[in-house]
Order: sequence, then structure tokens, then C-alpha cells
Amino acid sequence: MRKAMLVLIALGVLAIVVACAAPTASPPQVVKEVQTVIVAGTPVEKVVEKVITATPPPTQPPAATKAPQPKTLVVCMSQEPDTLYFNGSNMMVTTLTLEAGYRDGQLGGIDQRDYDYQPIILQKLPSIKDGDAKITKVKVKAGDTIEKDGAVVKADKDMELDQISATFKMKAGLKWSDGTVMKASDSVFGYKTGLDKDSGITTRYTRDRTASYVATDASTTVWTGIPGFVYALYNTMFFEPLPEHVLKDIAPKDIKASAFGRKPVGYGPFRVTNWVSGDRIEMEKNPNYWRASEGLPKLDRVIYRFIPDTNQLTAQLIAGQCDIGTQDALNTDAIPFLDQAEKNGLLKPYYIPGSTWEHIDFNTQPTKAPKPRVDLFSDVKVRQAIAFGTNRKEMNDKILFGKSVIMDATVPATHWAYPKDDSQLAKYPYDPKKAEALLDEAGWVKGADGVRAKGGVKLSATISTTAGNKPREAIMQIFQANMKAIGVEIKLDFPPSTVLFGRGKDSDYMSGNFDLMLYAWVAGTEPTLLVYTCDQVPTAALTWSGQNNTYWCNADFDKAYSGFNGNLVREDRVKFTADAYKVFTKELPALPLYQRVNVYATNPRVLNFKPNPSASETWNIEELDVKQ
Amino acid sequence: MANPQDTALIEVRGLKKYFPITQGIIFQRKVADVKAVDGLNFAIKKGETLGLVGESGCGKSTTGRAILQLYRPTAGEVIFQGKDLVKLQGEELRKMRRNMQMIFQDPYASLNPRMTVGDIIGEPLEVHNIAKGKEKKERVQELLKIVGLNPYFVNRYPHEFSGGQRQRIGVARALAVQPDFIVCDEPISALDVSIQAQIINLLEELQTKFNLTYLFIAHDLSVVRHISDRIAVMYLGKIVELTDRNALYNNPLHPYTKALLSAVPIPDPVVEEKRERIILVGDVPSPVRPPSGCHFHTRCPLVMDKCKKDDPEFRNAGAEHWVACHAV
Amino acid sequence: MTQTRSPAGIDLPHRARSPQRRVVGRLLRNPPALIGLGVVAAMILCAIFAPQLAPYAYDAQDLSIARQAPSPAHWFGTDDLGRDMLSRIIWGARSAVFVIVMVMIVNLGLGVPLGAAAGYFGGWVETVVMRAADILFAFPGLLFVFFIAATIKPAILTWAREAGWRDLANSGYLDYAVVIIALGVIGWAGLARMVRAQVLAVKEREYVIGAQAIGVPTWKIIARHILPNALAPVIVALSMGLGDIALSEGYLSFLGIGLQPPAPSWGNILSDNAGRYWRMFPQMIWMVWIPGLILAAVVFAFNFLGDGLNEALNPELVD
Amino acid sequence: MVNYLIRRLFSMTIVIIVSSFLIYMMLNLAPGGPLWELTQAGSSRESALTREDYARLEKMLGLDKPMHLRYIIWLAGDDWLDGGTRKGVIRGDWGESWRVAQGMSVMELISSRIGNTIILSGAALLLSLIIAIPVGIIAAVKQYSKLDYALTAFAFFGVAMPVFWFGLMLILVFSLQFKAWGLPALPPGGTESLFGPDQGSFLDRLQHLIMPAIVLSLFQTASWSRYMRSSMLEVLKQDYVRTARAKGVIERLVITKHAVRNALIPIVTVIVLSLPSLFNGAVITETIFAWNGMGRLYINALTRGDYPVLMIFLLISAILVVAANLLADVVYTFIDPRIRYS
Repeated sequence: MRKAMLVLIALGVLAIVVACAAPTASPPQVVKEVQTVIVAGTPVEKVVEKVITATPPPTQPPAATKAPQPKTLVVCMSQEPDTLYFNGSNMMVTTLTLEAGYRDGQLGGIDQRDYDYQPIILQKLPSIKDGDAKITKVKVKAGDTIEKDGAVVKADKDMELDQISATFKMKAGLKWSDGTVMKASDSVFGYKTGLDKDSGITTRYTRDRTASYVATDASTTVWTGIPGFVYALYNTMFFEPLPEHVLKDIAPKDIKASAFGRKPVGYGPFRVTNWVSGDRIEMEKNPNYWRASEGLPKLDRVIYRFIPDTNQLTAQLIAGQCDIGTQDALNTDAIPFLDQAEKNGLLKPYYIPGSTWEHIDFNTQPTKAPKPRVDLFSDVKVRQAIAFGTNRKEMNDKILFGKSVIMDATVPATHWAYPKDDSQLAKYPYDPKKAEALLDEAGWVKGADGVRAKGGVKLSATISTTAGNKPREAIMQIFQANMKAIGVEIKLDFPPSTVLFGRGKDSDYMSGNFDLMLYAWVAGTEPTLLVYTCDQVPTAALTWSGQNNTYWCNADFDKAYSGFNGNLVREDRVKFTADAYKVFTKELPALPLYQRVNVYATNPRVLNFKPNPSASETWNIEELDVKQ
Repeated sequence: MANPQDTALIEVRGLKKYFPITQGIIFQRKVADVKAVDGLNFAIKKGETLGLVGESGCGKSTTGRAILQLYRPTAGEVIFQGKDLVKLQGEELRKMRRNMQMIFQDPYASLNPRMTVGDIIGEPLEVHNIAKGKEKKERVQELLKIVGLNPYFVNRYPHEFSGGQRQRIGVARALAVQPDFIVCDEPISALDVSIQAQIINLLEELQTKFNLTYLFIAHDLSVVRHISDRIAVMYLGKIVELTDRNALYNNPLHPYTKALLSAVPIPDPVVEEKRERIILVGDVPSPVRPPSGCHFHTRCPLVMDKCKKDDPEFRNAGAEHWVACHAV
Repeated sequence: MTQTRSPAGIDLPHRARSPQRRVVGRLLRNPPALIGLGVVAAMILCAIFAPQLAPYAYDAQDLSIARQAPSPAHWFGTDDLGRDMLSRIIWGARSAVFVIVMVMIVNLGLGVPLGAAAGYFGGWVETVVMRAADILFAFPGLLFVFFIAATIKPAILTWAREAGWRDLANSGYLDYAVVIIALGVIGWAGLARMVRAQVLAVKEREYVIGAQAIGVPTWKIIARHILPNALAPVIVALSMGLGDIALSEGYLSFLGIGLQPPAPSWGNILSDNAGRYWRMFPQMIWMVWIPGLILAAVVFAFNFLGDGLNEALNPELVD
Repeated sequence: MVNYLIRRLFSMTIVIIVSSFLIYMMLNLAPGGPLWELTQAGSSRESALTREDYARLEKMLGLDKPMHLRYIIWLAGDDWLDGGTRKGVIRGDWGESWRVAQGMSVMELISSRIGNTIILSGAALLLSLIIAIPVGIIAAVKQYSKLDYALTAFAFFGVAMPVFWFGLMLILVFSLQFKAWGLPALPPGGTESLFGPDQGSFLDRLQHLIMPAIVLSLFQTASWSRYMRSSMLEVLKQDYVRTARAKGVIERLVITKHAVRNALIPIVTVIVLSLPSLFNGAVITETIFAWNGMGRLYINALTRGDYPVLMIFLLISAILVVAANLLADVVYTFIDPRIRYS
């Protein structure tokens, strides 16, 4: 019996020892940094508490005046980056983190704001107009690598093709965070590293279409595309620099696993000091930042925390342990609460209609799909009727709390590619009467059960979307109710995304095994047009990877697209998009719904927070500041 | 060897029941046996009661169960009604059970607490397709009457009865199939002394009435004396002495029998006064490694060198008085 | 009560009470168990008569009255889409009962026969069954349920869709199937172990040997003599476990791998609403507290019932 | 005893190998396979993965081999097989994470979380013991009293609470509302403060530990107190307790000296069997309270399809469960002299 007690006691002691010993198990480096903070104290909590109540804060930060306090900002996001080697990750949170801890700008020296590119570490973006980029006619011999119809191929005969080249000049005073001067050759090194197929890069689209990329002097690079590659984004073909002096002896495939993968030597405003796996990445001011002379960055420390649970994240925001809640962590569900918290002065929410837009795809040509289905949507009138019958305003008002914008085309109205004069575009305000009239016209007659039918076929369709997305589930339920009102029966389908978007012809998406599908595209600087061209209709030849899953194919639209794609002058390109949208909105292979709302929230002490629909929320991290 | 007589109802030849002891780190292999029953030979005549006596753990209950094939014997034959039970399997054996039954030691544990008396007694009728429905109920009530219980008890549960009554139920269950042979496995040792006699009398009555043959197992000689015709004494898996009741009590040959008998009190103060008590020293040896030669030699007051080497033959010492001892 | 004089000379009440009836009697005299029984009965009634009891359809939405507080028209208020919470909760009872009953069937159907066979026959049967149980035991409980739900579910859904059962795939019943497989596959092992241990203990009892001596066929011995006397702890464990099943479904929903909407289950009603509105204190309190308390009450009820059964089935207790 | 242990260890090994094989199979049953995420449709043709890329990636990750071979390589490496570089799990090569922390070794990844999980689970375990045992004893001693009913109700409350809901309510009250009311509030989650005077101090960590430990211990406390109660009731019925009372030993001593000690024996087994949770952590609790432990790592690996991490995680869990079972049996022999294994 005594032994039993001994076992119990031993267990208890073990637990206590473990509990007490473990805190010191974190790397000593962290502890040191922590102590500087302890000595300094912090006014952070004080400020927050003053906002919440009039009562004095329960604990006064000691020795608040002894030393200048490091200004710390905590960015809370839902996920942890898988690596900080930019070639190795396609996670949004990685991009976000890298903007502080590695690079300056979203794409390696170039930022993307308001659906357009801005140079950061480059003196300017080259343009044909300015002469630092040019198109030349070159003679191509049979067997040379060229681009033809979007694919990289060997030329089958001698011919003459257009070739683009662009010159990029880097700003002066750029340094890596270890103090080494950044050279143009670092950008070339970055380009070359990515040529290795095992470097972790999943897309080599632009590298495959690069004829040469060279450094002509310490701060200039010149990019030359392969003949026939007419690329509207030629002005962004500056490859992300990698510190050659750090990485030259590491094989490209090993970079991810090397120290660089978790503590990169970069050129951003901050540098990583500590990465507590699963919890946070801590960064400090980069003393070698090229804008240090301007007093940037304004903060001393930035901490990126990973909090997967939205509930916990909002609690942390209110408790003052998070300064910024990022868009991946917050969603429209939180809007009522965030508004309430704003009223109480606890935090400041931001709702920005973002570049991701939701739409409903119609399966328009089911007979050609690998899995034929009953033809419901090949008739444009039915598609239009559904558009008129869909109360998108209510979806926005009820589910998105009116924070979004209804879309008419595949880009938001604020995008440069949106026609200046949109009167040519067909629009579909909520009008159930018109919807019913169109359906009557198309021959779908309401039956006794309230569902329309034609020739014995019921107008009954299934709408599919990925499981686990609450706003979409709600939207689909509204859509279902809307459709019922006009005599269309809708069944809801929530397959896991692996099933919906899986690989090849087995997936519903590729094989046309759906009636209606609700999902999102991202509108980048280039408008979403390609995915509705005939080329992209999934076929065996395309190994079922074409992305026009509507099976809609329209010659006028394709013509407008190729005009748009082959043109490098923005003013001319807009004319083609206007043509394309005219066809698109009238034919309506897909019904655009609305822009997804990016929800951010900050602690009221955060200054200069300026979210942008096409940039990340911390694009101006070097300018962010906190009230002391 | 017991005489295989024409009137023998059941004959046991070379019956052995070993329980294997397995050992082995990974693969279990047999390293030894518990030789619970180690070569028994005897026969029971029709209508006879054979008493089987021995200390706890000597293998007498195992013998009873091995005869009824509740434990499958390791070796030997059990000839019952012309058939070797050891060779019977499955359905054949199950059908054979109609003719042989058992009464258990613990009247509390031997009745399923979740069944009514009617179901308990009716079950053998049912499984052997003897009676069904109303007929079964009548038969059960009749059986209750036979064992001296109120036939109205059919719908009651065992927990509502006393030990003696429960044992009567157990007897009724055994009788239900009208067997020829019943193994009574210490049927009274768990009962109050006052009840014991009632049960013994009941068993005797029934024997006469239905011409039953009993193997009556008991751990002390005082009980079996009354009911047995012949008595076998067991020690460590072997029968050491087998003879007529009176011969055994009046003229025990085996030192072990003598020791057992000396422990039985005699209800006569004068005789009791003179009774010579033989106290056996030591414990019963382990049946896993029984002593060499005569198993009893470790405790025998008459031990000789020969006893340690040779196993004494089980022989007829005259007038069907069988004994296994070098000293006799 | 009529008294008869038995030949043994002991007075006995003439009416016999079976052990089963004694258990029921004891159960009915135990107030918490009665409450538990009442709640469980209410849940089962809700499940059976959901279409009749629910004032609205569970998926009938009226966006003009979304997120309303409880009112005479909507006793438990309305949710995001203006659906009646009371109706959804009543329909949710159907999901809960369905999952619980199915998991119970899977658990019992596998655990009891396998455990009984292992205990009764021993030998290779025991080895196979018990090693299989060991292997399942080695999977860490709820973590393994999550694992199955995440890996098997897409496979099952794909298979059902390929087979042309898209409607079935969407009905939520396949979601249930996954939850049931996940919980059932894990659950039987524990049950089998318990049954085996009980059978081992019971099979050496004399009444079992007695039944063998009578010549009762093996299956009848197991079914009539062994199992009824071995199942008391199993019944208790099961009734306590039923609450856990309801909870586990909630956890799966919380992690987004449970039942998909609009099919109502208490798990997804609770995890949806609690996740969205717990911070809206006290404005949205009904959205969070009502489903939470109902789920808790049901688990509570099953535990009360199990505890009551435990006492009632205890053979050492006498009236 | 030694033979028994060796035999158990052998059957343990077999059980673990079979379970790991089953887990491996099940992981690979999932449609799309491990590379599914990479093949997802992107918005532009830039991100489309060609068939060659896919094949190359498959080869790089060793997914081109037949399933049984992949399993063997995973288990025992391929350096002896076809000159590969993998050593295999049994020789300490746990592989590298694919998704959660690319390029990081699984061992490093797991060791970075396990400390937190042990702290949380250990604290919860301790808390459960401290509460459950006295509660169970009192409930048994005062069987059928109002106190017993109250404690029973408490225990059932603990079992019945949906953890995520209860956790949110605690955060709501003790973090958010307390703060709003001007009371000293607990931190809503995390393992320590990121700044402030107390950052990383023992007190700071303790504050962060309180709520998750309470939530995590709730279920254990409840069920253990029930175990303790029935075990205690069992013991109180025993003859030696009755004898002790008959001897005139005062009631307090009867309880503490005779009853409690014996009643604890079965509880020890229950506790030992819960030890694997020290590693597994508690998925829900860790998620709600942003506790950076094993449970969260598991869910993260599960949702991101990080197969190497998942496999190791489940393997270790399986080993621990099996080992705890063995330990429970062994501990039992130590504390209950009546039991001997051979």
C-alpha cells in the first residue's frame, strides 16, 4: 500500500518538476530579450485598460521612465508559415510574414496595391513608353525555344517573332540585414536558384519563358523573354533577390531545411530573432534597412503570432495581447461583435472588399463533359433568369452585413480593367418577376409542386461548394430560397474540397460533374478572363487541367481576350476588357456575386494601418506605429 | 483392476486429466502438467452408489467432471451404455447427456439467478425435446413435487429459496431428463448440517424410486458411509483403495485411508475415547511434481525405501478389496 | 398477499419478482435516474415526432427576422438565416438519436459477440479478437476519431458520389456514417474487453457447467446463461458512453469535420452559434446557452441513467 | 515476472507494428493523395502543375513506390534497399515535415511542443487528483447524503460540459467580462505574455495555465471522483473495515488508514492509463486556449496533410497507450500483492 502512495507522490512530484522546469526550456536567447522588456516595462496594457474602463489599471508598469521602451507590435494570424524561404511556400501567411522579416514589398521589391504594381527597391518599373523596356523583332531558327499559344515549344520553322526585354535599376543603399551590400547579382542568383527543379518552386512559368536574365552592373538587371512571349507583366520581371554570399554553397533543394528557411537574411525592415515553433515569430528592427535614415521602421519589435481559433484571437485582441488581427484569422462572422467592440473603444475593425470574388458557375454544355448531365443551363435565358432571381443584395446585407460590393463583371469596379463606361454591360438587379418571365419564355413551366419543368425534365439543380465555409453555406441557403421563389429547385452539396477540386478528371470540377458550383477566383492585377476562354475547357488533351469548367465557349469573348492578352499598353487593353465583359455579362457563363470582405481589426493604439484590397494588411509595416 | 462386470453401468479405464502449464517468453509451450487425475480404473454397477473420497485438491471433482466430459480427459476411456464417451463429439455427446446428470456442490452458484425455477428445471426437457409448453409445465411441477417442493414455485427465482430448497431444485433439474447415472459432486457440503440429512435421504429415496446410479463425491468419510455401497479413496490423482463400504470402515488397508478414518469422530464416547488419531505430517504435495514412487510416501508413517522408487500396483488384496500400497 | 407454506417450512410471498423487474423498480425509486430517463425519453420522442413537434421546418429561413431573441413565435429565438432555433433543436434530437442508436448498434453488434466468443472459447478466437482490440486500443481515442473523419470521409463521399448517390452524400447521413464508423470502430474494442472479462468470470460459475451437463447447446449457453449475467456492467458503461457519443459529435462539428448544414445536429448548432456569438454577451446569450445547456442536459441525463442502472443492477443490493 | 514482461513487450511490438501499418494505409487511402494541395486549381496558368512536375515530386517524396514498400522504407529506411538516404523510423530518422514546418525534422517539431503539453496535461492531472480523490472519499463516506448528491451532480456536470463551450464561457467571464468590470482578469490564452513586466515569469505562466488546466481537468476530475467513490464504497463493505470498526478504531482512522489506501489501488490503474494524454494533449482545449501543444500540432498536421508528422504522432501515441497499459498492469502487481503474472 505504501508503494501505491509512493507512486502517487512520485507522479505528483514529476508533474510539478516538469511544470516548473519547462519554462526555462525555451532558447536562452529569448529569455535575454525578454529581460530587456521586463526592465523597461510597458505602457501597452495601460493604454488598453484606460480605454476599457475609467478605473485605474490593476498593475502599474514599474520603472516606466527608466529607459525608452521597445515599441512592440503583435500581428495575430490564423496559421503558421511553413517556411520563411519564399520559394518554398504558397501560404498567404508566409507572404505576410516575409514582408516584414525578409523582403520589402509584396513580390520582392515590387508591391501590389490598388490592383497595380508599385516599385519599392527599384527606381522605377520599366515601360516601353519610357524606353527602358522594348519589343524587338527577332529571327528564330527551327528548334529554338519560343512561346506559341501559351505554351513553351520548339520552333518548327524559321520565323520572325516579337521579343521583350526590360531593364531594372535598383535603388542605392540597399543592404542585406547582415550588413552586406545587395547587388544586382543577388537577383540573378535568385533567378538561377529557382531554375533548379527541386528548389521548392511549384511554378516556373516565367522562368520557362525567360531567355536571359543578367546583371549588367552592380545595380542593374536586364530580363529578356523568349521569342513570342508577349507578357503584359514584363515590367515585374525583376526576380526576387537571394543573398548569394549566404546561400552560394547550399544546394537549392536544401535551402528550405537550412537555417535560412527559418531565419532568413533579408532586406526587409525587420529581421527574425526567434521562431517559437507553433506559437510565434519574433522580429527586431533591421539596423541595415535601406530606409533606416528616414527613421524607419518605426517599431522596435514585431511579433507574428499564430492563433488558429478565431474566438481566441478576438479575445486576445480585446485583452491587448494582439495588435492586429489579419484577414485570414477574422471573417464576416465576427462583424457584429467587432462593431460592438468598436463602440466600446476596444478595437478598430476594417472591412475591405478584397480581390477574391465569389461566383456561381453554370455547367453550360453538359453533353461535352466527360460525365454528361441533364441539360439545364445551355439556354442563356435560364442563366439570366437565375441571375435576376438571385438576391445578391440580401446576401450582402444579411451574411456580409452590407460590407461588400455586388459585382457585375469578373473584376471589381475599382479595378483598372473595369470599363470606364459600364453601360454596355448587362446587369442583373434582383427582379424575380423578370426571372419568372424569362423562364416562362424559355419553356420551363411551373408544375403543381411549384417546380418548373420542360419536356418532363424538372428544373432541379444541385449547387456544390466546398465543405466547411460558413458564409458560403449561408449564401447557398439564401440562393436555394431565392430559387424556390421562382420555381427552381436547388439541392445543396458540400463535398470536401479534395472531392470538388481534386486532380484530373475524377474531380467534379474538372469532369463537369456538377450543375452549379459556387467558388472564388482571385482578381489580381490582371483581370480574371483566361478561365472563360475556349482553350481552358477541360479536355483529355489538357490532361483535364483546363480551368473553364463552365464548358462555355464563345468566339467573341475569345477574340476580345486574345486582343487583351497580346497588347502591352494598358489604355488599349481596357478597350478589350470592355468587349469581353459585354459578352460575358450578356452570356453569363458564371454569375459574379460579390467581393469577399477582408476583415481586419487592430488595437486602437495601432497607427498608420492602411489595408488595401490587393495588398497584404501589413504592406506598410515599416510605417506602422503604436501609440505610447 | 476392477472387474469389468456385466452389470457395470459405467466403466472408467485409465482415465487421465492433465491441465497443462504453459510457459514461454513468446511462444507458449507446455512445460508441465497438473496431473489432476492420473490413471483411474473403476466401474460402477447399475443401481450402485460409489463414494469417492479424498482431500481437497486430490482430483475427485475433476474425476466427476471428466467422466461426464465436462472436462475432456487427456487419456482413457469412459464406457457408458456401451459407448466410449471420450470419443463422442458434439451432437452425439449432447444427446448422451440425457442419460447422465450432475448435482453440484454450491446450491447458490449452480442455479442461474435470472431464470425462474420453472425455466431451470424445464430447460433440460426443452433442449432434449422431451416436453414442451403445457406438458413441460406439468412435468416441472411433478418434478418439484418429487423433490419435495411446492409445485406453485415454478415462477419464482432462485434467490427466493433457502440453500436446502435450492439443492432440491438442483436435484429436480438433474432428474428432469430421467437419467441413469448422476454424479453428485459434494452435494451437501455447502449445506447446514440440519439440511444435509434431508438431502441425503432424498437422494436415497430417488435412487430407489428411479433405479439411479450415483457417483457420490465427498471430502470426508463420514458422509459417504451412509449412502455408498462401495467407496474409493483418492490421493493426488490416484485411487489408493477401493472396496465395499463395510470392508473399508472395518478393515482399512491403506495407511492414508487409516489416517482419514482416524479423523472421523465416532458417536460412541467409549469408542471415541480409544480412537487412535493418526496425524499426517506435511502438506499434500503439488500435483505438478508428484513425489516419485508412491505419491503418499512423503507423509506415510510406514514409508520404506521401495516406496520412494516404485509406484505400488493397484491390486486386489482379496474379496474385491483393491489397494495400492507396498506395505500391504 | 397470499402466503403458502412451503414443504421446507418457510413462508414465501406467492408472487415472484424477476430480477429484471426488481431492477426497474429500483431505478424508478431513484430520482436522478428518473430525471435522466425522462430527458432521454423526451429526446427520443422529439426524434420520432420531430416533423409534428417542430413549429417550423428546420431549414425554413426568413432573413427579415434573423438573429432574434426568444419570443412567443420563436421560443428559442432565430439564427443567422432567420431559422427557428426551437425547430432546429427538435430536429437535432433526431440526428442525436440516430447517431447514438447507430453507434450503439455497431458497438454492441461487434463488441458483445466478439467479446463473448473470446471469453467463452478462448484459444485462437480469443487471441485474434483480443489482439484486434489491443490494436484498436492503441489508437488514441478522440484523436483517432478525428483522424478517421478526416481521412475516410473524403474517400466515402467520393465513393458515394461516383456511385451516383450524390443526394445520399448530401443528406448528411454519410456524414453520420463516418461519425458512426469512427465512434463505433473505436468503441467496440472496449466493450469486447469488458464482455470477455465478464464472460470469463461467469463461464466458470456452476450454473454454466450445469447447463453444459444438461446438454444445452453452446449458443444457448452463451445467450441464455452467460450473457444475461455478464451484461450488467456493459449496460452501465454503455448508458454512460451514450452521452459521450453525443458530445463527440459536437467536437467533430467544432473542428469542422462533423455533420454538414443545413442538416441540424446539436453539435453543429452549438459550435456554429457558440463560435459566432459567445462574445456578444449578453446580447446573443440565447444563441449560445440554449444549445449548450441542451447538449449538457442530455449528457447529464445519460450519466444519471447509467449511475441509476449501476446501483439498480448491483446484485449485492437488496430491497 | 520477467518472462511476463518480455512476452508483453513482444506482443506490444506486434500490436504497434500492425497499428502503424493500418494507420499508414488509412492515410494513403485519402483521395487526392499527399500532393493534393499542390494540384489545386489556381487562378492563373502560372500555378498549374504539369504531369512531369507531379511525377518528379512524387519521386522526390518516394510516393512512386508501391504502398508496402513505402511503408517498409518509412519504417526501416531505404539505405540498405536501393541506396537511398532514409534511415527509417526505427533507426531514429523520423523524416521531415512537409507542410507544418517545411524542412524541419519531425523530431524537432514534436520536441518543440511536447513541453507545453506536458505542463498542461500534468497540471490538469494534478488538479484532477487533488480534487477527485477527496471528493470521491467524501461522497462515499457520506453515501446518499445531500453532500453526496451535490458532489455527484458536480461530477456529472464535469462529464456533461461540452469542452469548447465551457472553455469559451470561461474566457468570456474571466478574461473579457472581468476586464470590463475592472477586476483582475486572466489572460484569454497562449502560454505566456509576449510583453509586459512579467513576461515569461512563473507567475505569468501560471496565470496562462489556470483556465486551460481547469477545462482539461474537468472531465478527468469528474470521472475519477466517480471511480474513487465506487472503489471506496466497495472497500467500506469489506470485512477488514468492519473488523477495524469493531475493534474500536476511530472512524477517521478507519477511513484514512484502512479504507482509502485500499480504495486507491484501482484508481492508480486509471491514472496510469491516462498518462498517454500527457503526450497527446487535448486537441479541443489547446485549440480554444491557443496553447502551443501536441494536440494543436496534430490538428494542424491533419488539416494540412503533413503525413510524416501525422505518422510519427500516431505511432508515438500508439506506443504510449500500449506502454501505459503494460505499466498499469505492472503497477498493479506492485501495489496489490495478490496479483502475480507469470
